[in-house]
Amino acid sequence: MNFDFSEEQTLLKDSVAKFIQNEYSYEARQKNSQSDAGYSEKNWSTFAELGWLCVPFTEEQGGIGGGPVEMMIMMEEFGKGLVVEPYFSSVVLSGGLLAKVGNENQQAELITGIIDGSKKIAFAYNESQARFDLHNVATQAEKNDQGYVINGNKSLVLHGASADLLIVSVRTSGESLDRDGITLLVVPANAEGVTVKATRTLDGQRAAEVQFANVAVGSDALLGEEGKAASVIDQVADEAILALCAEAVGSMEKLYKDTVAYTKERKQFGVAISGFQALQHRMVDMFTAHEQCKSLLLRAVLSYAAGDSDVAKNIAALKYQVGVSGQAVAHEAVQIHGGMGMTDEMSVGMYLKRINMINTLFGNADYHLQRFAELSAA
Amino acid sequence: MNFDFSEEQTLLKDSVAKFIQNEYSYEARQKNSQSDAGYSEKNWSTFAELGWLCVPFTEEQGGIGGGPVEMMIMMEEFGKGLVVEPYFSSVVLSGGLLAKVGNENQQAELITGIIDGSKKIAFAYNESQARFDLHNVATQAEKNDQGYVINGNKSLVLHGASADLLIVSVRTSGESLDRDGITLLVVPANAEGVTVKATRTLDGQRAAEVQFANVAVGSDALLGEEGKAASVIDQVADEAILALCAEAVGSMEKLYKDTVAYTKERKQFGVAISGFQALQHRMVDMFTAHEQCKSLLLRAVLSYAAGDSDVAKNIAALKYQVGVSGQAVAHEAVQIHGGMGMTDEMSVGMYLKRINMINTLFGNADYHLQRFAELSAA
Amino acid sequence: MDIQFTPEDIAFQKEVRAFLSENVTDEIRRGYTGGEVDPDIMVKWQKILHKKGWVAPNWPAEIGGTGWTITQKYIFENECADSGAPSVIPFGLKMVAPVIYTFGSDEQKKRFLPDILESNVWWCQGYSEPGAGSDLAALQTKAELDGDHYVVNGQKIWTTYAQDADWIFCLVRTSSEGKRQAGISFLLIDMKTPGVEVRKIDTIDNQHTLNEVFFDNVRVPVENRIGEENKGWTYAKVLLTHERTAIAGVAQSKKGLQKLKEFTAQEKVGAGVLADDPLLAAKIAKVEIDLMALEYTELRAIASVSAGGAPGPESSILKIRGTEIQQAVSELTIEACGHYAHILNDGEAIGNDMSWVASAKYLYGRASTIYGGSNEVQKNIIAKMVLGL
Amino acid sequence: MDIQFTPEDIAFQKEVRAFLSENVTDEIRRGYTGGEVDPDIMVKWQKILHKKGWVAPNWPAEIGGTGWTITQKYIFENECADSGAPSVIPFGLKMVAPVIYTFGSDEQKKRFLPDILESNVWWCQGYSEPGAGSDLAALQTKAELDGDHYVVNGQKIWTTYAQDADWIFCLVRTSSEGKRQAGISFLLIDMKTPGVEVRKIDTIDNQHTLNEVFFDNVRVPVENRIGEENKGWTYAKVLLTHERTAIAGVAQSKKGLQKLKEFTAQEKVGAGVLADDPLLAAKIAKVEIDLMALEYTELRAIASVSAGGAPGPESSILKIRGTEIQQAVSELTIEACGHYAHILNDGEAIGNDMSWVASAKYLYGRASTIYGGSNEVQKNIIAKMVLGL
Repeated sequence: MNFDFSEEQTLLKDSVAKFIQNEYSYEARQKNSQSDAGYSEKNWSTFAELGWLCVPFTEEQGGIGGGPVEMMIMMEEFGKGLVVEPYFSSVVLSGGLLAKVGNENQQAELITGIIDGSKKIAFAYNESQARFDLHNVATQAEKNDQGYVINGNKSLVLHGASADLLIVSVRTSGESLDRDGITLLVVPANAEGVTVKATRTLDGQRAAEVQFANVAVGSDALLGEEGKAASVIDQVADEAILALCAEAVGSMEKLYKDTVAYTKERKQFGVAISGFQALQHRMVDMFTAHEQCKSLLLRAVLSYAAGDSDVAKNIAALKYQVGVSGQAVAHEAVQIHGGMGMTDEMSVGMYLKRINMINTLFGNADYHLQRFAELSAA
Repeated sequence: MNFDFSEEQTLLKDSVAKFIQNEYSYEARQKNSQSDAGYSEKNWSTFAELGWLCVPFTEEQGGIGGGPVEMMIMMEEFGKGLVVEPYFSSVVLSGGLLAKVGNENQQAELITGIIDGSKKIAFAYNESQARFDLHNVATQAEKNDQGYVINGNKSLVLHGASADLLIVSVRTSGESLDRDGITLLVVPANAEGVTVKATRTLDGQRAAEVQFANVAVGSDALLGEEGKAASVIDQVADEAILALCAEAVGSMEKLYKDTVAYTKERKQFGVAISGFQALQHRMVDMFTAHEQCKSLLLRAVLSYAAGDSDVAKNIAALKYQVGVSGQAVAHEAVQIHGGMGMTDEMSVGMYLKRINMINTLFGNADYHLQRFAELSAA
Repeated sequence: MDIQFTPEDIAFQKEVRAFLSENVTDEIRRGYTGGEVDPDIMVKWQKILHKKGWVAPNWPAEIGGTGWTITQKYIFENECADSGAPSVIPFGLKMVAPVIYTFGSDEQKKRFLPDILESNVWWCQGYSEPGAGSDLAALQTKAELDGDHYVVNGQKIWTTYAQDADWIFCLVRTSSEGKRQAGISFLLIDMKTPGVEVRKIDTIDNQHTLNEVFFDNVRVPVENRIGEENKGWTYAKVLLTHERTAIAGVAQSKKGLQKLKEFTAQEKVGAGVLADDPLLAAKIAKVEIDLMALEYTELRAIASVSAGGAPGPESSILKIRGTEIQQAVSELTIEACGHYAHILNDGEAIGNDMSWVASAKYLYGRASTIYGGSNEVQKNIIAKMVLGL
Repeated sequence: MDIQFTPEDIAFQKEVRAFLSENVTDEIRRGYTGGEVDPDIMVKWQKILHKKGWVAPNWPAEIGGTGWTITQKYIFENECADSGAPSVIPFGLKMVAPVIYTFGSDEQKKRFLPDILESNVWWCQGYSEPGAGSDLAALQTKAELDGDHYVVNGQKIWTTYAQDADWIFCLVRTSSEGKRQAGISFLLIDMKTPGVEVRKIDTIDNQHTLNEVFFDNVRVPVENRIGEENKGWTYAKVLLTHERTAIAGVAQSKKGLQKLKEFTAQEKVGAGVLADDPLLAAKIAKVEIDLMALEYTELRAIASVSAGGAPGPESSILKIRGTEIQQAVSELTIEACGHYAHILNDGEAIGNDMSWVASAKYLYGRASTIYGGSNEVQKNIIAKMVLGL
C-alpha cells in the first residue's frame, strides 16, 4: 500500500506544475479565455511539445501508456490554473474513444493528429432532452450504401467550434432511451449540412450547439461497432469523471489556500480577518473538504487502475462528493473574500463557475448519489 | 394580522409558566419521572384544580373551549419543564378522540373523568409493523351479538400502564393497510385478556406494550362509527403534532438559553467560552432555528384554527422542521456543554432525548418532508 | 392571535390583482430579471405605480405614502412578486427618501422628494469603501469645508447602478476627532459635478451592476448636507433599521420557488419529469419550508413593530435567513437547469428558457450574504445584542 | 501508487478470517455492544488474541508486537470489525503501554508490560479534571513529594471504565512554576491504594461508562513515575500522537453502516422495506461516501507515517471526521429503528432487535466529539498548525 508517485510521475507533475506557475497566471488565463478561439494555440503547441497530449495513449499509438494516475496528476494541476485549452475535450474524451475502439487507420491518422497537436476532435454526446443520460440519443443516422446520413442536434459540445472533427453519438436503431442502437461516427466539422454555433460557457470556456441536416458520411466514419457504442461511451465517461474530479480537486486546493492567504491580508476592524475564529473554523472545513475529496479521488483512480470490482461505486462516490464539496468550498471562498470575491479581478469566482460546470458534466451530484445508492444497496 | 395573546390566553400562559418555574425544577421532574407511576399524582391533581385538563373541551363537555392556540401555549411551557404527566396522552390524544366522536354517554362519563383527573385514558394506536402509518392496523376485532372480541398487539402505548382505560384502534374489516375498516373501541385496562407490560422510554416517560387475547367488550365500547375511524384518527394526529411541536419549541428555547448561560459561566484557557466567536455563531444558529420553528408553529396553529386549505401542508412543514432543527439544537447544546452535557446532572441530555422522541411520534422528519413534497407539488 | 384577512383586506387584494394584471406586461417584467436592470422600463413601471399612488407604501401618507395597514403592505408585496413585477429600485424611494423626510430641511424635502416620487431622478448609495466594508465606520472619503462648499476626495465601492444614477447619497468624513462614528456627515451629491467618476466593476455574473465611484476635488454645496455636520452616522443608522419589510425578500423568493416548481413539473427527463426526482423534490421542499418559516418570522417582526413595539429578536435573523434562502433557491434553479445554466447565450435561449436568467441570478446572488452588512457581521450583532454574548 | 493486496496480504487475510470465524462467538461479540463493556468477556477475548500473538499489533515485535506491515494492520482491523469482534480496551494496550515501553525504566517495563499483554491488569486514564477539559494543561491534581512517595490530592473526571480498572495512569501537577505544561508528571497509581475513590457519573445513555476518581492523600511510590519529574506533558503528548490508526474508527463505522443497511433492507414498511425510502437511502449513501473518503484519508496518513515521514495535513482531520461519521451512523440507525429506539427495554428486545443497542450507542456517541480534545479544539489546532492562521 503506497501513495507515492513514481519518478516519472513526479517529473510529469513538476513539469505541469511549473508551466502553470510560470505561464498560467490568472491574467494570462483570462486573456486566452477571451481570445477568439477561447484558448492559446501557443499553449497547445507547448502541450504537444512537452508530450502532454500523448500521455494516455499506448506506445503503439504513439503515446507513453499513461494511466489514470498520470491523468489525475495533469488534471489536478490544470485545475489549479483553470486551464482553458481543449485537453479534456480532445485528449480525454475523443482520444479516449479512439484509443479504445478506433481501427488501425483511425488510430494512425487521428491519434497521431491529436498527439502532434494538428487535430482537435470534439465529442458530441449531449442532447437537450437527455439531461445526464448518455444513452438518451435522438440524433438519427440512417444507413445507406455509401455510409450514413445524420439528422439531429447536439448540445453543449465542448470546444466544438474549434474542432476539426466531431465524434458524434447517433442512433442507428432502437428507441431514444435504449442502450442498444447507439453508434459513434467521425464527422468533419466542415462537412456539408453541419452547422456549428459557437457558444461561451460561464466558466470562460467554449462549447457549441451543432446541427446535423442530412449530413452524409462514408462507411469509414464508423468508430467501433455499429449499435454497440454504449459501453465505450460509459467507459470514457468514467475516465472523464476521474479527469474532471482531479481538475476540481486541484481547484479546491487553490481555493482554500487562496482564501487562507487573503484573510491574512484583509483587515477589518483594525485586524486581519484571519484572526476571527468563526472564519478559521470554516476554513478548516474547506481544508477538510479538499482532503476528503482528494482521498476519494485517489480511491477511484487507484481502483480504476486496478480494475477493482467496486470501481463504479468509487467513481459515483467521487463525482457526488466533488460536486457537493466543490460547490461548498467555492461558495465559502467567495463569501470569505467578501466583495472582492464577486469581481473578475480575483480568480475565486472563476473557480466557482468552473466547479459548477464540472458538477454538471457527466451527471451532477444527486445523479451520482442515487447511482451510488443503487450500487451500494445491501 | 396580529400575534398577540388575548387576556385569557396570557393568564393561562402565566399560570403554566409559573407552575413550571416554581414546581418543576429539573430535580423535581427527575424525581417524578423515576417514581413508580413515572409522574406525580399530586401534580396531576394540581393540573385538574387549575383547570388545565379541561382546556380543549367545549363548555357543554365541561371545558372552556380552548383551541389550538391555548394548547400551544400550555405545551410550549410543558416543553420548557419536560413535563412527564400524561397530559398529551390523556387530554390531547384520548380527550381529542372522545370530544370529536364520543356519544353522549361517553362524553358525560369519560370526558368528565379526564377533566376532574379521576380517569386516565391512553390511546393504543401503534403497532410494531406500522412504522408511521396510522392506518396500518392488524389488531383484529370480531363482531358478535354482545359486542367485539379483540386479538392483537399494540406497541408504545403512551402512558398505557397508568391508564384506567384504553382507546384501541382495531380492524373490523379490510386489509391491514386499508384506510377503511378501522374502528375505535374503549377497553378497560383491567379487562380479561388484556396484558399490559409497562416500559420506560429514554426521555424519562412511560409507555406500554399491550396484548389483547380474546378480549370481549360490549357494543357500547364502540367510539364513533364502526370502520370509519381513520379520519378522526388523522384529525387527532394533526392536533397531536401541533401539541408535540409546541412542546419541542419550548424545549428548544430552553436549550439555546441554557447553552448561552452555560458558556458565560464555563471557563477554558482562562476565559469564559462565550467569548469564542465560533461558538457564538453556532449559538446564533441555535437561536435562529428556534425562531424559525416558532414561526412554523404559529403558522400551523393559526391555519388549523382558521381551517385554512393549506393546513396539512403547514403541519407537515412544522413536523419536519421541528424534527430536524430540534435535533440539531439539542446536539449543539450537548456539544457546547461538553462533558457536562453527557451527564444526567444537567438537563440538556434529557431535552435531547425528549426531542428525539417527539421527532419519532406521529411520523419523523423525513416522513413529513415527503408528505409535504407531495402536498406542495406544482 | 389572528392571521385571517378581513373582508376589507380581501377587497384590497382584488383591487391590487386587477391593477397588476392590467399593468404588469411582459415588457415591465423584463425591467429586472436577475442582475442588471433596464432603467427605461423601471422608470415606466415606477411612474405607473406613482400614478396609482402606490410607489411609496412606506412613506407618510401626507407626503405620498399609502397609509396602508401592515396586512395591506404584505398583500401588496406578495401580489407584486406573484405578478412578476420588478421591485422598485430602492435607493431613492426606500433609502434616501426616509432620511430626507425624517432629517432633511423643508427646503431639501421640497427639492428632492417630488422627483423621487415621480422617478425623475435616480439615486445610488455611497457607503462602502475599499477599506470600509463590514467595518463601515472606517470610511476615509474626506469632505473639507471651503466657503459654502465641501470639497470631497476619496473613493466609494460596490455602488450599485451608479452608472444610471443622477445623484448619490454619501457618508463622508468631516472630522477625524473623537470616535470614528462621530466624524461622519451625510451628503447628497449630483453625479454630474466635475470630479465625479464612475468605473464599472467587472463581476462574476457578467452583468453591469456594481461600480467604483471616485471623487476628485468634488465641490458640494453645504446645503446638500442632511442634518448636522458629523451626525451622519446617526441618520445612516436610522436608515439601516428603517426598511425592514423587504430585507428578507420573502415575496421574491416565493415567486422564484414557484417558477422552479413549475419548471421541474414540466421539464421532461427520460420517461418522466424532473419533479419526479425524490432528492430534488426534497431539496425544494426543504427550502419551501424554510421560506414558510421566514415569512412568519417577518410577519411577527412587522406586527411587533407596527404595534408600536420594538422589533423583537426574531427580526435579527431576517437578513441572514432571507439571503440564505434566496441563494438556496438560485442554487436549486441552476441545478434544475442542468447543463444549460452554464451557457452564456448572449440573449438567445439554449436548451431551456430558465437557464440564462438563472445563472445570472445565482452568481449575482452570491453578493447578498456579503452586502448590507455581511451575514457574519449580522451574527456578531445577534450574538452581542440579542444573546448578550 | 499502488493499493492492491499482494498474494501474501491475501494469504494473511485468509488466516485472519479463519481465526476470527473460529474464535469470535456470539458471546465474544457481546463483550462490547455500544457503551458498557463486559469485562469478563473482554478479558477472555483479549487472552485469545494474546495466545495467537495478535493482541498488540502496534507494539515493537520484540516485546510482543506482531511486526505487521501497515497493510496487514489495515486488513486485521477491518476483518476484526467485520467479524463483530469487540475492539480491545485501549487504556492498557494502546495508551499506557507505549508510554511505558518508550519512556519507562527497564524495571517498569518488566513490571507492567507482561500483565498488560496478558490482560491480567486493567488500566484507566486519569487526564481530564473538572476545570481542565479541552484545556488539559490547567490540571490541578497535586502530587507532593514526601520521602520516596508522592502524596496525591485532587480529582479526575470522565474516567472511562474506572470501575473495572486495577491501575490508573495520571497526569499530576508536581510544580506550579514556569509554563503550566512544565510542571506536570506522569504517574502510575494502583487503584487499590487507600484514598482512591471511584464515583459513577450518571450519563444520558443510562449505562455505566464514566466516573470521577478522587485522590485523598494517596501515597504513590516514586518508582511509579514515568521518566523525569515535570516532563509528563511530553510523554502524554507523544502518546496523543502515537496511536493514529484507530482514532477515526473507520472499521467500526463500516461495520455499523453495514448492519444498518442490512436492517433497512429487511425491515418491512407497508408493502416494501425501509431501504426503499429514497431519502433514507440517500442519507445512508452520503455517510458511506464520507466514510469511504475517510478510509483513504486514514490510509494516506498511515502510509506517510509508516514511510518514515511526518503525518501529513490529512491526518489532522481524522478525529473530527471520524467522530462526526460515527455520530451520523448512530443517528441514522436510531432513525431507522423508529419508535423502538426510544424504549428502554431492560434487556428484552421490543419492536426490533437493533433498537436498544442503537440508542445506547447514539447517546454515548455524543461524547465522541467532546472527548480526546473536543472537535472545536481540533479545529483550532488545524487552523493554527496546518493553515497557519
